[in-house]
Amino acid sequence: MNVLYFAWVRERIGVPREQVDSQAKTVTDLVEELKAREPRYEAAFADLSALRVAVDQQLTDFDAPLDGAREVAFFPPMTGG
Amino acid sequence: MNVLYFAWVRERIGVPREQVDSQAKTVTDLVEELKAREPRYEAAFADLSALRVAVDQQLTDFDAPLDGAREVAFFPPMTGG
Amino acid sequence: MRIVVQEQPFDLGAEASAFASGRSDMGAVVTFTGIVRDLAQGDLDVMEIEHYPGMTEAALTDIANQAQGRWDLGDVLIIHRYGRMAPGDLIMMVATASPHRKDAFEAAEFLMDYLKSRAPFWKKEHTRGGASWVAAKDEDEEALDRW
Amino acid sequence: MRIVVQEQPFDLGAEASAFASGRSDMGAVVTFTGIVRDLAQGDLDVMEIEHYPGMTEAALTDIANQAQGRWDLGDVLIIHRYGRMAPGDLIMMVATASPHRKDAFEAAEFLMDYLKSRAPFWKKEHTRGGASWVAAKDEDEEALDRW
Repeated sequence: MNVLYFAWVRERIGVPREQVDSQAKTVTDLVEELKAREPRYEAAFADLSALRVAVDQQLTDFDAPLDGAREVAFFPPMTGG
Repeated sequence: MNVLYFAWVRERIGVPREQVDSQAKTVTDLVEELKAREPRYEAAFADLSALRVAVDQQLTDFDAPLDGAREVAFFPPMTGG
Repeated sequence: MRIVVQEQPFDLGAEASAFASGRSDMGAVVTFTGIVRDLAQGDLDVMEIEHYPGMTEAALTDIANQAQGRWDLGDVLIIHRYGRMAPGDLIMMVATASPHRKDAFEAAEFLMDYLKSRAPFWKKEHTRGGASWVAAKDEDEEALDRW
Repeated sequence: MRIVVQEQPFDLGAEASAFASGRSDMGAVVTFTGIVRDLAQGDLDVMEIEHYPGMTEAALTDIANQAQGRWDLGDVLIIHRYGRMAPGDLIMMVATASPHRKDAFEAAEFLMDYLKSRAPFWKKEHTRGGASWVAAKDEDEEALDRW
């Protein structure tokens, strides 16, 4: 699936998007897989309460299932307007 | 003093303003003097709850004193905006 | 603060644009525009607005001063027309600028609520069937209670 | 309904004027405009706004649809920029048209509250001293509770 990062999450991980092969069942599972990879993921996902997630461009929770998901995005709370 | 009429009060009385010599102490006294004059005043002032009054261009009540007042205006509730 | 009472039309676009420009100290601008509505029957020909010259300007200035006392406002604009207008014509506008969106919104609503019931304007609707003065609405008077 | 997400500046005057014109069925138009504020220190050079192409448009459309479901609205406009802006530049605007001023005001406030915390935009402030992401405010999240 495509994994996207925005704002300081993007800066900490160092790329705006990447293709990830994963069998993760939920967003939390995916986060754990990523954190196990490299310290930069560990740093970006250190405090999940400071993050938001969208699956297929819909805001959702970290316990959301990933069955059939094509795009998962991680970012800080939004500051538009 | 100058007495001004607006909207349907003006239409019922037939003039937009007139000079009135009066010793009325309050707005209510002035209204009673006017009502005693002619039926058109009686008609205009029949229901005071449907009227508003300003003394010297300040909204006020019918029991307001008229000492030194130069301008009294009668009109229906406002409908601006 | 700018208060304008005039018979001729005003240019909403130019006013809104000028009001919002150069405000790097104000993050939020709210405008309200009142437009002549056609009646349900669709036969309004002319909306005529009468006002009380002198008192109108004083009442609008007083309302704007009250708003500036209650909210953190950088600027206030009120424009209100009188005379004869057609359906779709702009009757009036208010604009508020504030560092905070909540203040800009609340102040604009306050201005409108007071202006509706406390500024000396009266509307008369002219239709094919005749002319009649618009009655004040209880809900407009009640709207003042929240301030 | 019109939803615009673009990098280039927009013309508030032209947009407000076009939005309010020809609306003899709508008596009330409210606009909100967001402007880049300089920081207290007065040293903001650039406000940079990042967004999530695709999701942004979907989120704004969803917010506008919710507003149209909850209030009596004739039309809704949302314009939001991304990219680099200077203090005083216009960031975004919303506009609502309704037969009733209360609906126009409430819907515009609702749009702003949701847009602030639920549309995928992120602000970064560039100053002489460096650059930092703007933190979300608790009060913006709490503002959603009233709807």
